[in-house]
Amino acid sequence: MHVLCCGGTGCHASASAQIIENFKQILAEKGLQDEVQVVQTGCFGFCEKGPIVKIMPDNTFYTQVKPEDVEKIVNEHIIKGRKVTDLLYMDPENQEHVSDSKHMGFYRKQLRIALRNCGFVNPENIDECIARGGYEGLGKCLTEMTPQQVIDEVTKSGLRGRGGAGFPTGVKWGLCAKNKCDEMYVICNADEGDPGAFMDRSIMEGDPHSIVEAMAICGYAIGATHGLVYIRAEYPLAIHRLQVAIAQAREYGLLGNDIMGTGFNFDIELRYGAGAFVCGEETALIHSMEGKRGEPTFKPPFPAVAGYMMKPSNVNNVETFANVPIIITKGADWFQTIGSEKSKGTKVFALAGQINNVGLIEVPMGTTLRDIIYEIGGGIKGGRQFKAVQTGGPSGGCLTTKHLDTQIDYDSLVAAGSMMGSGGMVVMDETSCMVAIAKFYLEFTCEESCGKCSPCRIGNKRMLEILDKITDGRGTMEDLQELRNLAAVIKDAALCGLGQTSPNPVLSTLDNFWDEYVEHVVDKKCRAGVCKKLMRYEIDKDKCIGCGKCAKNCPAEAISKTNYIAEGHKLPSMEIDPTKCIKCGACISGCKFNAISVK
Amino acid sequence: MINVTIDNKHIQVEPGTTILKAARQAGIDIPTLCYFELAGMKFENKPGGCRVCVVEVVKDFNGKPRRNLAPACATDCVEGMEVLTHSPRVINARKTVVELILSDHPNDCLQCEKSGDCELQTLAQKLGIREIPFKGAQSTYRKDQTLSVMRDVDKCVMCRRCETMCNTVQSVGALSAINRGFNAVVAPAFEMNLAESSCVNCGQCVQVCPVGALTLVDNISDVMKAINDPTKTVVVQTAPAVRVALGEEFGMEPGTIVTGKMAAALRQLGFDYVFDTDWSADLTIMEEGTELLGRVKKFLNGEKTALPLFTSCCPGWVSFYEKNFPDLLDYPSTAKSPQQMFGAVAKNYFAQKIGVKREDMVVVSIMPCLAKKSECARDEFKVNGNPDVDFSLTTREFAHMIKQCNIDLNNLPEEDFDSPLGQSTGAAVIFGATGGVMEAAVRTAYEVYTGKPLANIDLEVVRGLEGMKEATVDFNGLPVHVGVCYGLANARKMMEEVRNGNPRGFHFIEVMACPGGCIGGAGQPYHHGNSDIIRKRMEATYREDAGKPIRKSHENPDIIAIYKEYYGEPCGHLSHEQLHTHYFDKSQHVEACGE
Amino acid sequence: MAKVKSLAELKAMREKLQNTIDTRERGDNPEALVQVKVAMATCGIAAGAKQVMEHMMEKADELKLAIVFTQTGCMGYCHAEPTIEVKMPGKDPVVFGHVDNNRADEILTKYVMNNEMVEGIIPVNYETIG
Amino acid sequence: MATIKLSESKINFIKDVCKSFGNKGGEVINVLHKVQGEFGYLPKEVQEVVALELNIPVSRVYGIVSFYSFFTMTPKGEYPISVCLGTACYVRGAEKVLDELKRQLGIEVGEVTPDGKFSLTVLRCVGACGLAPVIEVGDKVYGRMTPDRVKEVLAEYK
Repeated sequence: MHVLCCGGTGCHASASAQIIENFKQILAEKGLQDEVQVVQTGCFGFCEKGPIVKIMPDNTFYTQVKPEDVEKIVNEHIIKGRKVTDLLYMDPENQEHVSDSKHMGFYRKQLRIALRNCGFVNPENIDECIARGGYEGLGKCLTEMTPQQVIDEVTKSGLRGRGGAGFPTGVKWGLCAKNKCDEMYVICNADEGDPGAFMDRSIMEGDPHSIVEAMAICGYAIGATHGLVYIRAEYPLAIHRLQVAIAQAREYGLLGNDIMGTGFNFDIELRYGAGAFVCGEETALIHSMEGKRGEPTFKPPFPAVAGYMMKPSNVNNVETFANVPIIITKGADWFQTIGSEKSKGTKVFALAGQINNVGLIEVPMGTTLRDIIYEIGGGIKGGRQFKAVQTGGPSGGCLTTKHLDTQIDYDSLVAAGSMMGSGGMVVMDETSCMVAIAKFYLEFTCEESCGKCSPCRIGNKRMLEILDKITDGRGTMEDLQELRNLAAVIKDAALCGLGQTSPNPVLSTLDNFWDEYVEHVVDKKCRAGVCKKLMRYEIDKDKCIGCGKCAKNCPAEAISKTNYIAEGHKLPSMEIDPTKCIKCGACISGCKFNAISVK
Repeated sequence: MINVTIDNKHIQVEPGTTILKAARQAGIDIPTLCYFELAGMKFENKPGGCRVCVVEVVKDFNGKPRRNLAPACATDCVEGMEVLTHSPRVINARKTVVELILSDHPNDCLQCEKSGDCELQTLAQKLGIREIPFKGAQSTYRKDQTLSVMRDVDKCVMCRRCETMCNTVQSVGALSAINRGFNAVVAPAFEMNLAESSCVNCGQCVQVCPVGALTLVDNISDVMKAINDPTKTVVVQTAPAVRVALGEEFGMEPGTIVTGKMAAALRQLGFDYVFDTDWSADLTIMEEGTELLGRVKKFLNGEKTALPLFTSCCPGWVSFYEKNFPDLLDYPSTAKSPQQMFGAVAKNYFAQKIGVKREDMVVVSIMPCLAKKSECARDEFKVNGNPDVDFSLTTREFAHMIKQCNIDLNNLPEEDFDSPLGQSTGAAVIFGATGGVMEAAVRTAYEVYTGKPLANIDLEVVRGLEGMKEATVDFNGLPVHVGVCYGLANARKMMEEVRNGNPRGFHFIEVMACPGGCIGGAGQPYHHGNSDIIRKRMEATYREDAGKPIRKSHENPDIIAIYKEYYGEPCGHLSHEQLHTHYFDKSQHVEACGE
Repeated sequence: MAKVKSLAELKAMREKLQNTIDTRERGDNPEALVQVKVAMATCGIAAGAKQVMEHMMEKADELKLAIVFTQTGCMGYCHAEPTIEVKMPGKDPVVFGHVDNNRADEILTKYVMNNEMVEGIIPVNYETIG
Repeated sequence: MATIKLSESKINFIKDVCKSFGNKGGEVINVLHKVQGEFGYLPKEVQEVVALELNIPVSRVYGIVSFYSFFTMTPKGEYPISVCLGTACYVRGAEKVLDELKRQLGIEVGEVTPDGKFSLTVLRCVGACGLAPVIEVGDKVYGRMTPDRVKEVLAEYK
């Protein structure tokens, strides 16, 4: 028998160490130390109800366990085999205690559909993929469904594009299929460029066959025989695994001519991106594949009419494709049961930033931010205060505590001033300055703007300059006004999706963290201590013992001795010359006496 | 037809009409900046990049308002669409966009060559911009110039018109957008000097640039200095296309013919001899026509010869084939262009005749062209370093000179050109329009070859603004197959065809680099994309031709006289020496070197 | 490899493959065959998953343990890379995080050989559509 | 237009690559990937030969090279160092790591150390956000970087 005790940060803070200690002690007292092993585990992600204790092999899940409960668990559960009911997890819906953790709602917070094979199969072995039902969706399409039925099924499933704006996938396929001609293309957008998002990479690395299969399904549905994957050159492993998958599929006759004896031909080629975020926009992506600068063009014409080589083309992103085979095999009706009213299925998020369980998660649409951050993500690192969560990368916005109970789907995120984007989710705590975060994203957009349209090329640069002024302590209230006007115009008048969404990080922080902007402008203060020009390093004369380590660490020779010797100290204390200080923080990290602080 | 409502005006438009064009139909002028069209010449630049023409679509195809503002130039009308072109939201966006563009612009309007002709300036004025609320970094690039084109890309607004011209229309490929974001700009590869690139100095980038980023190299002061130098005899020649466009600079209707006023103005400016390039155009026909007949006869005799013969009057075109078709250098006519023939005649025959030393004569040309500035500087057109043509001015520079010298062109009495290099025929006049050289050559070649008068001298099939034309002319039983094109991309297609064995069997092909021929030249008054202006200049050209008493080059009495007196016969020994040239391989080569 | 000729053939193949994989998992000697999956996506490899896998294979040989090692994609626990999943015959798989060579040895000697739990288990907290 | 001078082996390599892509202008990005993969960077002469072989203007090749951040015209150091400045890395202090690298190497972003050993670039997200902040030295990824670890990482290559 095993006792698993959560050692995650949250539980650790609430005495899990003491609980383990108690278990060990009491089990030893009862002479059970050889039969029952106590282990500390990683975070269960259920910190809200921590500390957690799980008894194996019967999967009993105790929540909010206190050190003094240990004796009862040992006596009742371990010795007598009776579960301690009042410590069991209580289902909030029916107010019943759940004893087997497999039946807990908590475990259904995450549902892996797009990631269904990631971490299960060997991505370089097509047999394992077939053993898990790979290519059965394609087989079903080719033998039991007409192309129109495939389009209808995908449309009915309610699947929407996972790359950003959430256009209904089936409708997109249908639009392309209408322009039937000899040469059509299925394009997989694998140019995952959102900083902080890596789900597409993970899918390609973990389950490349699902992409190959889905592209062939799409080809069958719209009448295309050519598939192209536009993939970032920065993803060598994903490229390798896709190449292996394509070669294996060809060998098995699942790509190439006369697939599964049905007369359907389809093959896939890879095209490499070259480091331009804007190429995630489909028209820019197509231009890049054609060997041009990746500049977007105005839509219409849509790629469905005039895409790659001016031929009808259908562009979907990796995660969208990953959902397709399972929709075919399990049916649109099944898929529809998952998710929220207007957004069906699940979404993969790359959970990153100041959160304990950084990782790749997949949740049904409609899951709240709170569930993701506190139940799956294990809460904020170091027990600090949650401040904001950024979704949608440079096109998205920063949401705050008041949005924690928002059910995430395409529409609710847009309503909250952010967007789904490709699924980056970066959690921030009080050490992040929201003005600096807005600036960070704008720097990104400025660097990645293609330069074609004036609002994005010049407008974003001007916004960045205003933000520079503000973080340097030179901002005025008029600047904030100008920032809002510029943001509105860029949103309204820019050419492509990148430009139109680029002001979102600024607008959302202006909306949700107005006070912080005003503090920077009026009080010349950065509460997070991030904006260097607004900071002042000071040495507490009475704490300083005059060891001089800070002066040694200081690269700017800004620290010198004073004449003041504090009571009980032998050496004179140090002081910082604010005119020389470059605010690098080297002095603080070296001070063992907590004598230096940032004001 | 589909129904749309723009600013509450209901109109019906053809499917595929953009909001911009529909609005213009309804009498609503939506401002544009990057958008540029030469209707009828298949040139359209609509990157949808400047965002000046944005409008609010309050009702889209789905009955709902469109989320973002739509670029009028690139958005097609759909049934039932409702559009506002001046709602507060539109005006604010449009003004902000122009303010943003101005915030990255030097704003040195008073000194800018483009002042008064600048589309950005006009726009700022129209929108009533009084201050630029954004202060920030401005892009700076080094200035660069060829002998014809000046680049000051600090002023570039990234409309991409020049890039489209240089690549799509001319297939020269000297210019491309480079870098990205705020640093994006149009430039030659590696930001090298334009002069070292594949640029052929056609200058069409200058003709379409909405601002002062691309301008011409101004030679006015050089010419003024020569005029005011008492030791110099200054001879001027004016190209055929100048007389049908110059008037525009003085408020006259496009297509007004100002030949007589132009001659008078030149005299007032102080030129010692006012001659006409039309005269040397007649001479060109004599040389080129003879060369053509020579090659055709050789061909008919089964001898090896280079057919088709390409015209070589257009220096942009000459530069283009030297850089791109080094294997076909035998095909173009060796006859010099009219400008250079004039220069050669002036500094040899005429200088001798009036007893002026070559070094003391300055030949100035007034041209519709920027490439002529580079042509006259070519080494092979110099004798001991002294060029046959010293300075080439454009129509625009000429207009500036007239204004500078307080000459009232509108009220100037008409005067004639001087003799002996002043008299010309209708065949020379039409050199200015696409197909003109061909028509003029046919008028002469036909009669010389057949010995019979040409029944109908108006060769209508090669006239008009079509980019590529072909026709067969019956030379008394010999079908002569001719082709005419303008725009170097069209010329490239023709050259590639010839390289592939000339399957259409052309004997003679006329090539002009600029849209519509010289009348659409880069040195002409800015047409701002109004191809009607070019059409009117063309009509004026043919009007002038029709009104001439003599319309065939070989009937020009001064031409007949000079052969009798000086050159002997076309393509004779002396004319080969003075009136013909040769071409050089100027293509790029790879050379292997050590590691 | 002969090409798959029909959907029926694909389905037959799936069954056959499932059986072989199952047998591989159960083995002839269910007490002895263990399956170890190593998460080898970019994150995992960057955190050292490859070396850990190589080390574990050597160690397993040394200990004469019959273990099937396979690489797999991202399990999602980026915070705990490198991660491996150990599936003992007849038991639910267990995921271990932050596996370095020492912990790999510990997992083999304690969990695999003696069914003793090792610190640092990552609780699996998702459902997967199979 | 000037004559392009390049070593014969390089010319032949470029010609072979272009040929393998059918000398098609539309393949220029693929060609540039291969060529940069071989030479480490794309100097002017190389772009000129690519343009000639693919029969496209060199201005277009340069327009592409200067557009995409993956392409570079400056040679890299023996050990090119890239610091990820993606969001996840940024909020976990990547800038401090970058500052420390700059300080220890004595170069700015985009530069190469005088001995040609290291070059420093920044990039946006290598997709290893779980290990943030991340740096790459050559192909090797170093996760969970701190300014303190910079010295130790650099020492591996000295």
